[in-house]
Amino acid sequence: MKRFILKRILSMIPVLFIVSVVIFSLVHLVPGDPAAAMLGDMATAEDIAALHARLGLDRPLVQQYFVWISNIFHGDFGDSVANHQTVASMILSHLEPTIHLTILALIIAVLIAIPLGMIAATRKGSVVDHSVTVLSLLGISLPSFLLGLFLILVFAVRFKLLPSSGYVPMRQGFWMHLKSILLPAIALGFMNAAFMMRMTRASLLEVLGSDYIRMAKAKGVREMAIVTVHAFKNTLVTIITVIGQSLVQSLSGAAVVESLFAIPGLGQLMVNSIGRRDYYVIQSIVLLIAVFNVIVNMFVDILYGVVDPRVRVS
Amino acid sequence: MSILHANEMTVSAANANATETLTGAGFEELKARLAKEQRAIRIRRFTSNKGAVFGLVVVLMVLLLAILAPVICHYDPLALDTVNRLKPMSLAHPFGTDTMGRDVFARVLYGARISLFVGFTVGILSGVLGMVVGLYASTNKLADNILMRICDGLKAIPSTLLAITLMAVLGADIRNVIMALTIVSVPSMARLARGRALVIREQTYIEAMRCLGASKLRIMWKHMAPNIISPIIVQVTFVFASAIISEAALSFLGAGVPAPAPSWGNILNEGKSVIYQAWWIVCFPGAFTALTVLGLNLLGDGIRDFIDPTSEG
Amino acid sequence: MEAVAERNIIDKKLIFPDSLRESEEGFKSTSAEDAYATAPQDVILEVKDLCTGFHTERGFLKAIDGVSFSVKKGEMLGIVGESGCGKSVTSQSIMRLYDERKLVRYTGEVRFLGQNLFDLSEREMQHVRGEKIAMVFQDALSSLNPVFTVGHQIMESLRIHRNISREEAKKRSVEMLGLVGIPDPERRFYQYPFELSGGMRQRVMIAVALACHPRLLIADEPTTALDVTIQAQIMDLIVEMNRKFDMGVMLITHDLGVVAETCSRVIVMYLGQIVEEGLVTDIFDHPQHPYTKGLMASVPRLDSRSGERLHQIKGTVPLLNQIPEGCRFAPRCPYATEACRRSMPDFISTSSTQRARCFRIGEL
Amino acid sequence: MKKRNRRAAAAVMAVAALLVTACGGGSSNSTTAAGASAAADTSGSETGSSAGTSSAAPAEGTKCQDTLHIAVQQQAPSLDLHKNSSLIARQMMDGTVFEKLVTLNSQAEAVPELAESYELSDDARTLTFKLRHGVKFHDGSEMTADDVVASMNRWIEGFSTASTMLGDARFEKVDDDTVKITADTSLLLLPPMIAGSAQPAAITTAAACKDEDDNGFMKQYIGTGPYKFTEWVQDQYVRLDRFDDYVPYGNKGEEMDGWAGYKSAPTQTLEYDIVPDQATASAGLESGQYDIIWNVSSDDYPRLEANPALSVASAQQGSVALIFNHKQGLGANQSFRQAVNTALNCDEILTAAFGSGYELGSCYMDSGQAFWQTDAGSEYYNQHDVDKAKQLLTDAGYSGDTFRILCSNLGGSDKMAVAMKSELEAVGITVDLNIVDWATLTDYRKDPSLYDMYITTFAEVPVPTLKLYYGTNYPGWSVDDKLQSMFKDMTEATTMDDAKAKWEALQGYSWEYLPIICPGHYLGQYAWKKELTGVNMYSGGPKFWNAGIPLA
Repeated sequence: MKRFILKRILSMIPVLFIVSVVIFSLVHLVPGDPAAAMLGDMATAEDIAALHARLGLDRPLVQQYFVWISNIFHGDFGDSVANHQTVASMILSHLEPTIHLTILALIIAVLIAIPLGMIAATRKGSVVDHSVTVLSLLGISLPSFLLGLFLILVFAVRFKLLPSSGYVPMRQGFWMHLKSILLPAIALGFMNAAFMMRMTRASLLEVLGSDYIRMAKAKGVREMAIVTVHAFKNTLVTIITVIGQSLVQSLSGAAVVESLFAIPGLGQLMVNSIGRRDYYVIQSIVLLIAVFNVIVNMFVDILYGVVDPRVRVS
Repeated sequence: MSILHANEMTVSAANANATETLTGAGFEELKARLAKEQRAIRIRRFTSNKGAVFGLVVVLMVLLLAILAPVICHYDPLALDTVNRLKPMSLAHPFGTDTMGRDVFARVLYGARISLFVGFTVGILSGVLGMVVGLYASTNKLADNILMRICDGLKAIPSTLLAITLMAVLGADIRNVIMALTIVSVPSMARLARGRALVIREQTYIEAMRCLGASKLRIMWKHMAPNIISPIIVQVTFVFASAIISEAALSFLGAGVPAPAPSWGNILNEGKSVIYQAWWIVCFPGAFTALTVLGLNLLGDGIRDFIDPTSEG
Repeated sequence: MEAVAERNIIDKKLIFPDSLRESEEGFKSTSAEDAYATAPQDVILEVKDLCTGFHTERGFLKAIDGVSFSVKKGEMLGIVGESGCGKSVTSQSIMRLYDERKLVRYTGEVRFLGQNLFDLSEREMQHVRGEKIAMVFQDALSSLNPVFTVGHQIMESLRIHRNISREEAKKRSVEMLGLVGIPDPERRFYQYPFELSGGMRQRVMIAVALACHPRLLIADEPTTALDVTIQAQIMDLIVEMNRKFDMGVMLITHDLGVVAETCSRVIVMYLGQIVEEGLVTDIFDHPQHPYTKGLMASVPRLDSRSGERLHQIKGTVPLLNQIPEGCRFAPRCPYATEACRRSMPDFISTSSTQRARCFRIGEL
Repeated sequence: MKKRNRRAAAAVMAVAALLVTACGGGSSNSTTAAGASAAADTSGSETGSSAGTSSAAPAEGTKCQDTLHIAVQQQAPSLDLHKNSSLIARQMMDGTVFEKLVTLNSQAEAVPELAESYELSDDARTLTFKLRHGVKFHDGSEMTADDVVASMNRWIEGFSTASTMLGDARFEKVDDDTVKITADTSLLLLPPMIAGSAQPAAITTAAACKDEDDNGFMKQYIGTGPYKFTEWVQDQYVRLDRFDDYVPYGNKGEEMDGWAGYKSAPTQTLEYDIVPDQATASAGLESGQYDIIWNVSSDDYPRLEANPALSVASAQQGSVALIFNHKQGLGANQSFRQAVNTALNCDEILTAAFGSGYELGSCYMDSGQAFWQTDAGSEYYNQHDVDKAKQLLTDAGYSGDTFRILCSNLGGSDKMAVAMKSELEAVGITVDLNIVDWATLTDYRKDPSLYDMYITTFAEVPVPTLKLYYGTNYPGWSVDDKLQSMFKDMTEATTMDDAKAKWEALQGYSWEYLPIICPGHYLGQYAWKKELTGVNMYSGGPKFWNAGIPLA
């Protein structure tokens, strides 16, 4: 196991290298000048030139790349074009909301999707099954901003139960914090739930048709235990893949929900940075997401081994 | 079939007292009957699956609406009429008008062309590419490491930036939106396919095929692919839906089709800012997207049953 | 002319194939006579007119139609017939394993120790399955849950039906593994099914089934997936268990050799019906029903000359939705007459222990 | 300095206020500031507007709700008013945290604020300010002439219009409470520029001027205003708290005249929450989470107006400018420009983007600047005469090549472009739209080969000299001797009436030469809880110096 983790961590190096080259060239291919975006139109030529020199934009591209990479190794992710903040501090300040939102959204999605998916599979063809299918298809095709707006209108404006937007950090009280990210988490979670529901149902149906389920029934195992123990552990492989995938997707998908609910998360930071051509911030966020992806997928593969002994051996 | 047939003829001639074997004609007739029956079963299996039929009808209807748009609706989707902007549903405008007074019904119909085109192409492209990457990744270790790490990297790139840069380098075109959305959707599809393929590879019938000396390629495509089709179809419909919505976001950026041209996504966009006054602008494209996704999904399930008779799915 | 020629071929080969008579050196099982002598009197399983119909795309089809037989305590009953004749459906109907909500409808009675299993609720049936009636299947690799250890799957049976502690269950499970002849049961306890050999897995499945010492074991082709030597060991194991736990065994197989060696009574099924029933000696020495004769004749013989064509029963088993009128074997039966094609023959007993369903029994 | 640019690459865009990560559950962008634009490119100051100041401030000493939650749509790149011209930064800081030597009254005249008085020399070449005494800075220090000189000179260096106008002239200290500036050009219009330009001349301590971060922005925001800067959490909120030993001017209890007057600051804390999505903001207002919301879209305005618990207000925000590329391509041909101008229907264009939140008007200066109003050249305004346009096209020898319009996807510019496209196609001009995001627009409009016209918006300006597009090197390049000389005469004027006359001539000729087409002016619309009183709606958005929600 240790060797496996080490191998994966090492394999992260080439990924980050590829991603850093790709994102660096992507960002510098996109026209639009950070200084102009920052200083506005009335800025004098000297100010713009000074800012470019400061950001090192006047040097040839390749040199800029290596300066950036070497700085990262020294822990300096560069400075944001916006107000006097380093990229690292900006990302850290925006990290908490996104992580909390993503985790809560995942929990909601799992709590909705897995049980419903299992019920739909066990009662295949029944009314429950059809309604779950339709519900999950609606979830997939409903844009998250529509769902978000609907939630705001009902829970914030109509019943005034939850704040309509804004983010309350954890340190200002857990319940206030939870209330502030509940609605966005539902909006974000629903889309993932829809997808998870369908995947759970499909894989559970396949497992329920296998011989060891018939053997379990012949052993006198109760209906409920057959589904929740025997069948479920075999569908875990697919479910883990889907959870891993929605975790990554919601991290980047959170941006829409964040701007709708005014949550200062990584998604918003990314959007504003693209608008401001804040090169270093964009590049660092993308690297962070890449690292996050590799780690999540590593855990998914490890969990494969834990759940399915045959995979562990190979 | 023919070899067996020929052999049969010679044997029965030589061995008069062999038990009665099917004569040539009888055999032919049986083969035809069985093939016809098998086809009948499959069709009956498809038509008996009400969902699949409903899906087929819905998808065909939407396709027809898109193609026959000029016939059905005489409004020009681009004609401005700011005098009666944001008018609710009426006989003149079955779906009301949008912020610029254009007829939403016409825009939804014409918009279907772009949205369906983008949705289908991105869905199918990422489905096929995802399966290819997933299968190769599951079969040999080296490919697995390289491909999966590239996927992890690709997934980090925001598709906005990707679309914009493709636009910058290759010019504004719907193809760029499709390329950007496909590149972003392939990684998750590949990971799903790989997950399934790893499980399938352990099955005994795959080992059996290996014993029969089947080439790796044959095993992959003839035996592993049909068995991982089921989750792929679910994911394709998912990618189809998100492609329609994301296409709008990108074309709003000018990355895809320029603004005046309608697509379900950018009608949704325009409707979003006037959602309190003119909810219908958001409603109809949303409903059409949901309906198409529902139809496509049920059709997908039907097709999967058609291809893979064992699946209970 | 054709039919007559074909018939005397069967007569010539009628004498009982010697090879089956003496037991091969590996077998220690009792011969047919011993089994008969010790046949117990009390009946544990009584099946009367069992019909199992499936709702399929081609409409409601009866897989087995009016099957009646019984299994006595300690008796080994063999059920033989071509694949597709309803052997497995019978066994799984007894255990009510099919989904009764939408897939299947049962008629008739299955009395186990006097209790009609069809009257039981699903919950009560769960107490019967695994504890009183156990079942083993053909391929242990697919019948054992791949993600649970072997030990866990045995313990589960014990913990469902016996409220004993985990340690006790573990001890019993290791014991059971030893009992079914698995070397080093302590270590094997923690292994997964895919880590064991074919024979070993089959023994584990038997251990799982017999964990609670059931009164009846239904073995649905337990040895088909194994090679001959392992097959013999497994059959020895089953016979040993049968005698040790005084357990009734319903052995479902298409291998006449295995039946001859181990069973005391035999039932021959064809197209969802029992066509002949009798002691193993009756069936092998003087089969009555043409189908049974055909089956016996198609067993390859050690002393047959090389190059000689094997005997075949002509035609194929018709599909369930194309069952012919009258006797179901008529289209393939060399002795079929007009009467056979018109009406279904009843059972005619040719002795106290043997009967068959055919109009022309006396004449053949 | 220019990083290698991608001129060769085709049209391109990124997103400014909009988010669009498409992978996974991505969805459409979140905000289209359909209402007033808050584009970074808003220059010029604000002068009086018809709305004037609204309801009277809560009586002295009444207990008010201690925090006002204000939902704004965008975040300023920086709050250093000397170095960036974003409207949102001004709306938060100008007059609230920073005060200026002079500020605007309701007639858009420069009246003293931190200065005791100011006088212009006869030849209008020297401007002298006498400073008030005992004015306290937020860091407790007292305002001195050195602080003023440092601040004003930092302002000039950071503000291109001022630095071009004043050349090397800088402020200098005369004695402890007087400063003056002498230039070789007329300083007649300098006071209104100080009072209301897009980069207001905020007064801060000399030390603060020096203490800049690596990007050249002030690290601390130390002003003399009634509120002091407390905290700015990126992408979340900006919090200002009452400055207890603020030294007010003007007379207590009297209503403010424009921005000038007594500031009682009844509310303890002003919290500007950043809420990117406009629909969420109005929902937040209705659910009571926010007390005031910005950028109400004109379509949403009637609904909020009808809500009994809310009150709404609108004020001049800025004007639209369709700027031709005079250097090369179709835009260089004057009769082609006139043909385009003749074809356009200003009502349709402005409705497309702002719904009902706009005002027509041929004068480049909006109705808020009564003094500068003129209808010179109005016969060319809003003709939408198809035949005359076609005639002008043949005069211009138009042979059908595409007229390329560049615009951003912000503030409804793309909607205006779509409206123009159909109008121009009606007269036979083939039009190609190129929608880019804000950062790309500012980059692309610098290259004359890429477009024939681009669309942008300008905030209100107190004086016409602040109209950027008259500059020869401002993108659009209106290089025309007659135009330049008329503009120069105006800036040289020594009396207001003389400047007005020159401006009328310039406005008349502008409608012929068409440096830009100004279809009209758009309104900024706001909504807040009914209980809130004392909001100063003089210009450029609400100010809360005297505002508060009295607690029952």
